[in-house]
Amino acid sequence: MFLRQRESLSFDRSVPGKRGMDLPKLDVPAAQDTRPAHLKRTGFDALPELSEVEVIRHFTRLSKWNYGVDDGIYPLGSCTMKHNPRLNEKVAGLPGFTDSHPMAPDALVQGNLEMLFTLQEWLKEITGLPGVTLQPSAGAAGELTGVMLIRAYHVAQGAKRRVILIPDSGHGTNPATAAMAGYEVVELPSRPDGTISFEDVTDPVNGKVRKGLQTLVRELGAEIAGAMITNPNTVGVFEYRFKEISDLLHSVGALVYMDGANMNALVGVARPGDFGVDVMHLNLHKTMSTPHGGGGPGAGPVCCVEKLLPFLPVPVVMRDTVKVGEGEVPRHTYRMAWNRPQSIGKVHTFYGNFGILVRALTYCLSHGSDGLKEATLRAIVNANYIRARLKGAYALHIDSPSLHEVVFSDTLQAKHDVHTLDIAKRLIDHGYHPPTIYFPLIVPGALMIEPTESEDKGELDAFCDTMLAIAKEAETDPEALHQAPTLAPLRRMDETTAARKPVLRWTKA
Amino acid sequence: MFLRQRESLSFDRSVPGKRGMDLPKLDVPAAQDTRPAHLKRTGFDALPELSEVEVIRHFTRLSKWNYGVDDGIYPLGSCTMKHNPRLNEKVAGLPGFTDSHPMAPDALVQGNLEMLFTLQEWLKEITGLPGVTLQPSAGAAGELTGVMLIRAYHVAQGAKRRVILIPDSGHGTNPATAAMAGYEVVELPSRPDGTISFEDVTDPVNGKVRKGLQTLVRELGAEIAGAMITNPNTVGVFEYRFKEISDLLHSVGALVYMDGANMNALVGVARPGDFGVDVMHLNLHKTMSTPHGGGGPGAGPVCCVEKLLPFLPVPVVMRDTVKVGEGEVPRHTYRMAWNRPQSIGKVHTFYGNFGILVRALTYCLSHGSDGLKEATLRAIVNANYIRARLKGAYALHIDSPSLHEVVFSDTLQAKHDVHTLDIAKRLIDHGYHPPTIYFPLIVPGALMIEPTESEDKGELDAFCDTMLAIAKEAETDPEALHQAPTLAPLRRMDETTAARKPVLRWTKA
Amino acid sequence: MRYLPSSPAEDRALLDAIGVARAEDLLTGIPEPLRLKGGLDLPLQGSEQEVTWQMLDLANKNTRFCAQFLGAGAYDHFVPSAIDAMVCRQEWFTAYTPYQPEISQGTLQHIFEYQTLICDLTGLEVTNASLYDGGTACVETALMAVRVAKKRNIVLVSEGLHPLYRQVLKTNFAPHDDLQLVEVALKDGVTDLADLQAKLNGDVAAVMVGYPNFLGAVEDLTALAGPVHAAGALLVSVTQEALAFGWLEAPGKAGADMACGEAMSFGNKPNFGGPYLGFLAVKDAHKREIPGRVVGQTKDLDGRTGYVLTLTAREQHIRRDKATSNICSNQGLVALRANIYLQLAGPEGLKGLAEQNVAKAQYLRQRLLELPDMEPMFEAPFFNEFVLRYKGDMAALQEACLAESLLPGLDLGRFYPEYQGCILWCATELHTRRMIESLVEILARVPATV
Amino acid sequence: MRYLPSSPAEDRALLDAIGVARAEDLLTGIPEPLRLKGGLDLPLQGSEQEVTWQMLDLANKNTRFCAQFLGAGAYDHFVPSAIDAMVCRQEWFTAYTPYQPEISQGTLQHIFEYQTLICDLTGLEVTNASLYDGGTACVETALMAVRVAKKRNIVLVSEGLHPLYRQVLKTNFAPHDDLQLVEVALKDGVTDLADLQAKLNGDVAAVMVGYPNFLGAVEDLTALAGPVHAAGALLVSVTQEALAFGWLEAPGKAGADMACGEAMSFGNKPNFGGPYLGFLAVKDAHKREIPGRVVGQTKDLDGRTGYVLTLTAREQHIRRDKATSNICSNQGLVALRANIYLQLAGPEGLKGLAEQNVAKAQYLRQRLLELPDMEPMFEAPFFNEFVLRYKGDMAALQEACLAESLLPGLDLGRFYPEYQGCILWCATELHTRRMIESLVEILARVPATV
Ligand SMILES: Cc1ncc(COP(=O)(O)O)c(C=O)c1O
Ligand SMILES: Cc1ncc(COP(=O)(O)O)c(C=O)c1O
Repeated sequence: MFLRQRESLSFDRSVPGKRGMDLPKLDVPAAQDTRPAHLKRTGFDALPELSEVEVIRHFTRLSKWNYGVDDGIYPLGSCTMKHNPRLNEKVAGLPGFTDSHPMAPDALVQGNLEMLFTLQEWLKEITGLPGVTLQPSAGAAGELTGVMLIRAYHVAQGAKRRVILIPDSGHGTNPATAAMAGYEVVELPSRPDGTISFEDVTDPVNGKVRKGLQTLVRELGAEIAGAMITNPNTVGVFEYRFKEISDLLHSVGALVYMDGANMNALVGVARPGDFGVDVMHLNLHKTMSTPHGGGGPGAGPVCCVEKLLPFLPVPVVMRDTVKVGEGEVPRHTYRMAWNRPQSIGKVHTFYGNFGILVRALTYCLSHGSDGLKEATLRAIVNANYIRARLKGAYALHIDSPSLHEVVFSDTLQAKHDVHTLDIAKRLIDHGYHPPTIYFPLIVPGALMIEPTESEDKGELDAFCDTMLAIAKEAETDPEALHQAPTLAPLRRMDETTAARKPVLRWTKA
Repeated sequence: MFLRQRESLSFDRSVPGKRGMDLPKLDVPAAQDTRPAHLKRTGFDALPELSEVEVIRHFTRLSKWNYGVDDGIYPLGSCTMKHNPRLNEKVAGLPGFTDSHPMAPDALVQGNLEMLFTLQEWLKEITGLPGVTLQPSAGAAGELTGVMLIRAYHVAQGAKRRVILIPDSGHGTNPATAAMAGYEVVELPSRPDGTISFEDVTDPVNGKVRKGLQTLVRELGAEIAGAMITNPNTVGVFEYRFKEISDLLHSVGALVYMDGANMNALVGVARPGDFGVDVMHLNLHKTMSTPHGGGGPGAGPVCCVEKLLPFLPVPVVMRDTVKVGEGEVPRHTYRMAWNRPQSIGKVHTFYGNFGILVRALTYCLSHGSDGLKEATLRAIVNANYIRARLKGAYALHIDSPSLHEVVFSDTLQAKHDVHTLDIAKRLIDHGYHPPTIYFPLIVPGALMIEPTESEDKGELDAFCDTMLAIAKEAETDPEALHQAPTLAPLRRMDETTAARKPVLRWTKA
Repeated sequence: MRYLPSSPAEDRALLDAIGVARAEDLLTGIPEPLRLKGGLDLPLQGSEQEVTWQMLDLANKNTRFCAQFLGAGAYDHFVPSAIDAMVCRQEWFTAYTPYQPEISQGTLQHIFEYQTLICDLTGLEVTNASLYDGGTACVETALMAVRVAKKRNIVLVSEGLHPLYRQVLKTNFAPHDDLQLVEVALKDGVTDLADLQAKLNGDVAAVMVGYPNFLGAVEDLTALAGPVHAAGALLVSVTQEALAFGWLEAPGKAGADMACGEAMSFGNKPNFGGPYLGFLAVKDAHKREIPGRVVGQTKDLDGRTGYVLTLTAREQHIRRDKATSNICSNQGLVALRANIYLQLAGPEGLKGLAEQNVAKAQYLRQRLLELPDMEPMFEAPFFNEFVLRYKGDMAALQEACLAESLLPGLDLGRFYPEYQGCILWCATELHTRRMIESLVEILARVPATV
Repeated sequence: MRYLPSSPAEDRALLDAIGVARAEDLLTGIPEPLRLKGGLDLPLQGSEQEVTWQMLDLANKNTRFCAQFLGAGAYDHFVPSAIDAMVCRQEWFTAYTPYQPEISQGTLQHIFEYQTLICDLTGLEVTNASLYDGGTACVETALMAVRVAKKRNIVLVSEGLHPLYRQVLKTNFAPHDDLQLVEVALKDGVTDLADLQAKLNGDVAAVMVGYPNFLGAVEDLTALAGPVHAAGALLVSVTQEALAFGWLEAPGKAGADMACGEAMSFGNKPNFGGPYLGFLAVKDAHKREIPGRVVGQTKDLDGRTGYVLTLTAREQHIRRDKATSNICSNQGLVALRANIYLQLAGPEGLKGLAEQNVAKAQYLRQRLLELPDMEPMFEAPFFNEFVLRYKGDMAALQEACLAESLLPGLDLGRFYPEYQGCILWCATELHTRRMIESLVEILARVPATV
């Protein structure tokens, strides 16, 4: 609507002599040029010359080719696209926060330290775990921090161990993290119900036997540093034998890492600290609604059990209580503790994505214990409603009880040569963002739908109606689906050429 | 793009039990019900029940059916749709301004008073007139204030007089204002060049003679309270005999009001105080780029000559200079002067659209004297470029030199039964907002185009190319133009039924 | 300059296409002697950083308060963050009046919703897209009443109407030698029925009363409607604190024929008095006399529902000197704020907020009355404002409050000589018990009456 | 609760359609013993007003300054208002990673533009969609260098690299028993060439130096490139103050093989250290080893140009434990801020701003050196930071500054025992001559050395 054509690259619209930024008058003597001749800036090849008008228009027009959570349901499974309250944005922009300098002495940033401490307290209570670091910038960074904690613990015990177990349903960040932390990854097979298999599993196609948890624990024993388990797992199902799994791992001295990307299904309902988790991360950009920003920034705090406390990254935010007179309310001061000899060190230059943490605390205070639980339950109800409405029309490859998301497969449509990608692209034509597709890998042609608690019945019904219409269309007019999207600004993209002959930046023609 | 369908009225989406606002916990005793029974609120028929999520989505989606200045050129003539700097919005939102109370004693709002005083000084220098009131909320309110000043002046001289002269090219607010101020309107005819006719004019169609300025002044003499003259006029042409006009009016004791809606063509280039204007208004939402807000708020300050000062609305913002020691910078304090016996009184409850005035001063400070003049010149260049490019394809009913806007007529297209409305609607299909149409009334099928200084050559060319394509299309495919718009969310609207059987609010079905 | 997009080379190309050497050559239409010689005597352009600092400096020169107990037509309520977040979308705040409906359905549908809500709140049938503010809304309403009532030329105005609204009325009635504004006295804080009766006659077009009035008191519209209607006049209810509609019956249902006033309370800060939101609502029978823009629902060529500006035959751009008003630009964006605010609040939110305002004001009054120097004045029910007589030294009270960053209520002596020594206090949902308690503590310490 | 849209009746309808009585019945997948008994021991929900006040209260507990002379990896620059105004459009800030290109061209094209600009600034050919921050960017770059250099297992790190970046490097190298981080000493404020030569050998994969370094000094990349390349290692330039790219030659043109660092200076406030913007740029030959998301240009079925995430075969969601990194979410919105900032600034703005920074820092240094207790330390050219030795009492200096709401530079003793008593000062375009003069005046009054 009201979009004339594609918005060209700003480099192609640069005109010499335009400027979008005026400089203040210089009120001190001009700079002396102290640079060696060969380090003088020679110029720029791309930096465009534009006025403010054109920059504003460029980014306004470009924005219109995006879809955001205020456009409607954004059912990306595992990504938890909730309502992003504007209050959180406003609070994060308070100058008291934004102007504060990370190198300022503790006494001058007491508000920040109290903010961090308070958020830590909320996360501890929510996870049931006594240790927290807010430093990791995202889920993957949290995973890495967590696995490094595991490693530091084992090293302190005398041996770093060699292996991390990860279910085949796990997110790609899990094995990548384990590798970055110097571990070898051994895959745990899933059962048909999507949960981790204790027993060995024989591949129905090639007959290959994949060792189950029991075998692996027995065979690898003290080689196992830990396991990284997503719970609820990426099929939206609670690992109902979690306690047994953790007991088994603990029995060989291994630790249990929980990928908490799906923690929004558990907040107020179950606490990882209560079922054997030693260390986990939370994605505040999922569970606590901090905005995704078109890719980030997020925040991936790590929570852990008592015995991992000494290894937490520095600095650790501490509260000291100032003793006051009898009957008076105690006063608190806050400080950063840097001197922690067993710490793994720093995992972020400063203290993590502070502005995101501010938003997360604002979310917590707005919801409170009652609202947090309510949000969890409603997210689960919404997912199950979609499941109830679409079951039948789409195949449920795994039929275990869904929590906050439901994963369908394209097997029913595949009969008409219609596949997950076609369904996803057709949704775009109807004005919906598609779900997560082809993940988890254990579900063929996965369509992973997570509505979150932010959708009401009206929006859920509209989405389901569309999905059902597409299922019907798959039978009656599969070609329409192969051609989709046709109403979007672009049709399907040539991703192969993009990867084979990559053009990764603009260059002067 | 990404719009599923029309956004329904929120009343139709209301669901009992939803809420978009939580109340703070009440920390005082609950209210005692002191209302008489018949004044207790019985309820609401329309107020919808929605969550914050839905309210945000509603207003986000609705916004997408609008066109704004960041979407591209917005060439509404006379409306001066300039770039709206975000700095001005930010400054107007500073809590020091927004939290300040209009009934607070002067000593507590010195910043506001200095702001108002400073803006007054800028407007005085820009118009060359020594008096200013910032109270009027818009151009029309400024006109009314101005004409009431004229009336108060005449009353003080002994007789309020009876008539206000207004050219037939004038904006509707001019005669409407004169009537609201208790005056009779006598119309001044225009010459073929668009300016006010000194001589009588014979209508070529019906042969009726319309009296020119000279005749009217001679005949009405001391009955004339004043004239309201737009300059540059609504055809974008400077009234080149302005000085003579004002001399003539002054000779019978009448005053000259200038409608300054087009002052953006004069800022830094010519000053009304220098050519005989006694009183005028400025539309800060045009000349000073304050945003139009989909209809308002604007600000219509009035500037006037010395002899009208005593009549200005109360309060008047004054500066007192505090004497300090030799060589020191003098300190200033500011106050509101209320006790002005000859004042016409108040024209706004408080001090006008303060937040808009803040934006206007920010605009002034950003541009400075050099930038203000540069903006004027570029606006004039842009209008003349469009004129040069479209001349030939569209008829210039009036060929006088254009300043900031150019008015075409549809006479060339009318031969193909294509009219101004068709051209306007076709522009929508191309993704442009149409120009002002059918105004001024003295140009048949007027297309009044004002690009402002905010457009660069690229945007001007794109617009002109489209206009030229439409002119061609008028010859080759007039029906396409009659059908336009076809790419907008709606086709042409049934305005007749809307007015005959008005539906002015939603009612429960 | 960052806002001026053309580059020197582009400028050259434009001038060449026009066929002039310099931009100044395009000024030929302006006679040489009328052109400005030399430049404007004003500072040169400023960078964004410099201008930000200059304006911040001004904003910081205003005194900041922990709590303001001042209302008097400008109410400090909590503004939900969603409002600024929506309004700052350029599609909303930069658009012009929706002259071209096909490209302005956002604004048009919003106004239609806003009109619906104003009608709902006031219990009347027709309203417009907004007026400038409370004072000018009174003017438009009074003038409309005179048009509607035909031949009648007197408008009675209760002294309980906001004194500044009355000043604006006076200014705008002055040019009309044929019209008369007559004030009706107060008694016990509300319009004096006896004085009203005395002044009602066959020339009275309308009677305007505050609801609640400037002193915070709830006028009994129903009781007033009797004599007013009996005299053949229209009863106009004027509301300066629109949040009261969450607590008080809609004026249209309580006996008023017209309702007008100020709705800044819906989503705005005090903002030193503007931009605010004037409103006016009338009965269906009077709709063709209403001033200002009005949006109506209709269909497009394909039968799809949409919205347009309508009843334009009333307006100045069509009817010129016969128009119902000269108003053109209005307060559109402030109406959008109100629309969003009301949709967020919903019926429960609005009622709940209104009740909290009453509770806070009642508590404030009760606590202030514990002070020996404070005395009650009126017994009429009040919404979030009320008057107390202060026997102490007004200047000392003022000073004591300011020293603790509290802004006290309004010294009524400024507008009502008879209420010299009285203070108009206001409390809203923004006033915590603690703030109220600190106020009382501070006042308790003010030196006793001399 | 205002964020939870379903009404009770809708909830009922949903549960009925699912076929359960209560939402809790859907928790059957969670074994009963693992469920939380009782609720969370946390406060109940808060209204927007209450939460705003709570958070405002926290924000206000931080000390505010008139001027901060502290940089050290977090620079306070002016942020044009256009940035917040754009970023707050929901289409930008709420969107997810652009997995579905047809519905995410806005984000994709922005990233492509951002990549172009990072390449332009660094003089290198390939970059990614962002990394977390300066410290983690160093980690990714060091690990990438090791992958690229094959078989070489040592990374030399100049002590001029930000001490916290070095700590992050250390943390992340710890798990890799096969890799070694070795520090290279400083001399006269820049990397000691002799020490570097001594430590270079056939096992060295890369050498990382600050440009400018933590002490503000400009390292001579070209001079360093000689020995580094001679030893077959890669030279990595690490920039913690990206505005310096407006003044200093692009590292890729000055001899560096890779450039990484922190670009928070482009459109962000200090924000207590995050979210910031890590970047990394490399040569084309190394592109398939780069970590993180990368956007490429391509065509759609109709041949129209568009953008997609590409080279995904490197990434964790495809390659799992063989991926070039585990990074998934990055700092997208901060990259958008940088993109807008750079497009507003343009070449002239960026150079001009950089020169103003140099001018302010030179002036600050000159004025500080007028104080008897201040002594110069290094002679290397510097951008907007420099080190002086302070012979006075550091605590007294700190106290004197704070009393006047000025935040002094960094006490280097915290990170460099050898520079005990030295201060790292910073000045940017935000420091006016007056601020600098007040600082000097205040320092002049600090009690003399004991
Ligand atoms: C299950 C799971 N684990 C880990 C991650 C990685 O989180 P982040 O993107 O915050 O690094 C994701 C994100 O999509 C995820 O879904
Ligand atoms: C020439 C002219 N005069 C007066 C006005 C009225 O100004 P406002 O809408 O600010 O009341 C306008 C507005 O369009 C105008 O163009």
